[in-house]
Amino acid sequence: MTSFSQAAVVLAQQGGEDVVGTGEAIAFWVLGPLALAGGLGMIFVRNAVHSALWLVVSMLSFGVLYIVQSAPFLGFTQIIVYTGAVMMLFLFVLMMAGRDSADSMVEVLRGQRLLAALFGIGFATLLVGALARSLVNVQAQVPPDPYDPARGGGAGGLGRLVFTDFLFAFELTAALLIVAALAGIVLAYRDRREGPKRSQRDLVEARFRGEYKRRSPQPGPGVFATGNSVATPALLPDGSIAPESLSELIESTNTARLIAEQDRVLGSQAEHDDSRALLAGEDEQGSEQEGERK
Amino acid sequence: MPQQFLAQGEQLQVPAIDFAAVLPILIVFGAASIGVLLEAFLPKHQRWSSQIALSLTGIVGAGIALAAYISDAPEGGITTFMAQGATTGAIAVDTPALFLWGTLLALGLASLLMIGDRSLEPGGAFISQAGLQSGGLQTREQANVTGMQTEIFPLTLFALGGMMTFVAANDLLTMFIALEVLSLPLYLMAGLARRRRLLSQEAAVKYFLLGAFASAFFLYGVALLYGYAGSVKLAEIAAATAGSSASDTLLYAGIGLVVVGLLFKGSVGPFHTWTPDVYQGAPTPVTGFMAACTKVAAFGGMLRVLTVAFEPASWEWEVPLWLIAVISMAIGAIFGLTQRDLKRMIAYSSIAHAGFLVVGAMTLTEDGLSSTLFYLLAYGFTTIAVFGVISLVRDANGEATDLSSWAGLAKRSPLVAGVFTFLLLALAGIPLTSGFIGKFAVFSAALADGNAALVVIALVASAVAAFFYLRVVVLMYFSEPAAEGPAVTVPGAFTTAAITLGTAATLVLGIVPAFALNWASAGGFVP
Amino acid sequence: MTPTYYLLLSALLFAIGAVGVLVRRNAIVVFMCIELMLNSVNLSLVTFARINGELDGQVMAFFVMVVAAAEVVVGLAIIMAIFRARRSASVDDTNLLKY
Amino acid sequence: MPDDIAASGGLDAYLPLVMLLALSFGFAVFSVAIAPLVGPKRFNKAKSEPYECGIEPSPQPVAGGGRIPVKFYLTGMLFILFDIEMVFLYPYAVAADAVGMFGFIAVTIFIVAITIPYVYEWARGGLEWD
Repeated sequence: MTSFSQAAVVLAQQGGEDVVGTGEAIAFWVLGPLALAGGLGMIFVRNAVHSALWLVVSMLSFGVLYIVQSAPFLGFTQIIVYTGAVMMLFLFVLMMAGRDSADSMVEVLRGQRLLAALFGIGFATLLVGALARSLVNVQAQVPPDPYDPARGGGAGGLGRLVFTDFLFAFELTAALLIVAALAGIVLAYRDRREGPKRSQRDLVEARFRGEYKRRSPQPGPGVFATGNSVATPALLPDGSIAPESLSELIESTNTARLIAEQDRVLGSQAEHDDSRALLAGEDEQGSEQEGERK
Repeated sequence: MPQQFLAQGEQLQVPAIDFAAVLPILIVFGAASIGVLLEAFLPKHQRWSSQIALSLTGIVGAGIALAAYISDAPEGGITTFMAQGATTGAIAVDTPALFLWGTLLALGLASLLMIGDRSLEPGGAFISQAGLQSGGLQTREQANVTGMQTEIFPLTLFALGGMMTFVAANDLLTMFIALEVLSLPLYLMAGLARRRRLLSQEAAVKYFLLGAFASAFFLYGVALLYGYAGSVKLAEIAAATAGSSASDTLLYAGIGLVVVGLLFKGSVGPFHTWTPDVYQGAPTPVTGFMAACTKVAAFGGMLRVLTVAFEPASWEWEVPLWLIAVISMAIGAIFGLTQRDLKRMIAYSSIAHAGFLVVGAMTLTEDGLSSTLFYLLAYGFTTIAVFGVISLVRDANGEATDLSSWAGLAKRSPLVAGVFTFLLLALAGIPLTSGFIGKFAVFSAALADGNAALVVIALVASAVAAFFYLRVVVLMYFSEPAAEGPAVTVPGAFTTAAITLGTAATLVLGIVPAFALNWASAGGFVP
Repeated sequence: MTPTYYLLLSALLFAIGAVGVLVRRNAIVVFMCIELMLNSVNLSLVTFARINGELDGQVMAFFVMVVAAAEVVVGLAIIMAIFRARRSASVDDTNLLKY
Repeated sequence: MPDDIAASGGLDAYLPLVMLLALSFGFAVFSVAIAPLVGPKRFNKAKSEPYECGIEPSPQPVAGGGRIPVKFYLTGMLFILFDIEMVFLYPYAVAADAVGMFGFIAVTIFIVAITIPYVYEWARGGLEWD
């Protein structure tokens, strides 16, 4: 078995072309354009979040391309570290900071985009031309078998190299990570323990001193309420709606569509579907609420 | 076939590590890590004093370890962290590395003193809580809170350790990681100024984005060189250059991209765009640290790469570097003339000096190496002292770096004006200062290497640059002080020590440079 | 098909990333472009490792990923800090330092 | 068997994985697509809330001038940190018998170093949920 497969390996080595099998070629021609599209999409899309998503496409393609090239551990690391962790942080900061900050189309430096594009095309042509010319006769070696823990590639092979040839780099990485964490804490953490935390008693006193809008808690939906959602406002003794109990967010959302939908649904199925109704028929309270909201 | 999966692999040999040789680096990193723990467990009022004590102990301890190692260092240097069967290790400890370590530790000590100073501004030059939103009321209150973000000390030590590793890195991957270790703390530290928060944060963002951009280029160069030589060890790249069947295109592209990355860090020539902004925006002690130590590290790394790895291909990069040196000197000298802000002016001066350093770095003779090392030492001390003096002249808004507010400074404080004049003369390269010896050594080495045209251009650039230094001197001595001009603060012990160290070194290296020159020329790079 | 194609793809994406850095104005997007450049370098490293039939390139790509992750933590913290100060992530708005 | 895998470019080994991926992807698409087709639609205001249980989302959106909950950045950061540690431990684990005691010491130093910022953040209260 082993000698047979060795023979196969020797056969495969002849005329370097065969090292790249058909399956790999297909994978490349599917994933390569995808990665390219991801890159182009990232720089052409105006919305920053869309850019990030295009970048994820590129990174995933890269990950699979590593796996295809007999570097499975690296491929999975790429997916875990880059698309999993790094892009998570990117999206987090985008959502927090610049979600709706689309790039302005105004050029601050005149002609900068054109120059940059020219630079890019020139750079790419130069690089690709040079590489294509210089690497025509590349004979790829058979890569170390990624599944052989003793001698081959894969995680074990990387481990053996990390702890011998690249030992110093490995320990240096620890210093890098400490710096990174320190930077994150210095810039993103605000030490709130300057003053003592306010106790319940302090809060009560502050309420009665008038530091808050109300002394009591916000009114709840009330005893006769049929639901405890924020969408169910509290009722005053005279049956009118307590304005303080209205959710600011709900009241400010676009209600036209909601109401239209509600009408459509309620119009046909009102008897069965009002989840907030305790009784089958509409009681006084319910109808009043409906009226108030419309 | 499970037995194949369970096969017992052969035991790998432990890499050869010479702990005594790398002890200075280990001490610096160790002190930095302990510093982080101190941050964690000490109450706020004890942090500053213990951090200062720890950092100074760390640097002095590293210096002692270095001195102890030098006293019986093997001739010609060694490489350590060598895997079994390999010919070279990841870290090279040879004369240039030891010289640069000494330089970095001394400059780091001076910078640390300036960073730790709390006398010029209550609480020091750094904000007490960077996590607060700037521009708000809280930040304005912050300017008066006398705390300080003491994480700055471990960060400085990490940067220093990264620099020491960078100049000794014997393969490009270690070099890349060291480059990041030295850069990341600096990006952060640039944004921690107590005053002018927005300016400082902008400097941090610019420095970061451009720095990351440059390190991507550096890395692509590393990849191409790896493709060319099949290894990233400097010696093996040189060996591959001597006899490799692979296409030279990879080599040239790789060299170009790697060198561009290094030139960026050294703020040379057309890759300098970040320099004035970052120098101006960063807190002045950090600017001093950056200007002196980063330059030493960048050019130390460049010297090693050019000499050890790229020497066989020198005919390829000599002409481009020649051009870059000229461009850098021209940009520094010409734009320096137009600056109204002192920190920006010194930034352009540093660009011009970077041009001179490139002249030295591309001279691959023994004299070229030793003179460039000496130049780095001399320039580093002078620059730190310059920024120390700049931090003394203040008005209500903090440092007064506008040129006009320095008018007539000699009448207010003859001592400060005198020291500053001396330092500026050193930057200009007037005799009896270290700047003169450095320029003289570098130019004569380049001349001996047959680069007469470049030396002539460099001399012209020095003459033009001398003009803007002299302009400041004239302004300080021969114009009337503004009515509501800034006051000269009397510095505390730390800043005084830093300025004294820098000025004394400038003077000593200018009068009796022989000992430093001898040390610098005691040996070359480990092959 | 030869492994060279991977290198060409990587060169193209590196150039795209570089153009993106120069063209885009949002600091976060600029940073993403830099990440794309690092990624394409990794593809080159892996391909060269494969061409040479050894693992050094893979180990380097591995280290590059780790370094990039650390860089992301620092970079995003800095960008976030300036965003909180100015409510804008555009690199054009950060121009107090231009004269 | 592993040799054959290596010779064929290592792709055959991933066939089950690819099939599983296709299956899970298909199931996800199917579930998302079928739900609006067969499910009843009943809208009310509560359903358009971020939290249907009635809690008002307290930090207002950034665009509306709200404050940015920046402390979650620390959580994300720690995630990346430990992600990287894990990614380094995996090669060590596979190569553990080859690198022996020496590798153990090296990896211990690394882990201790990673723990330092974690301890720092913890001691400073960065993990507190206020």
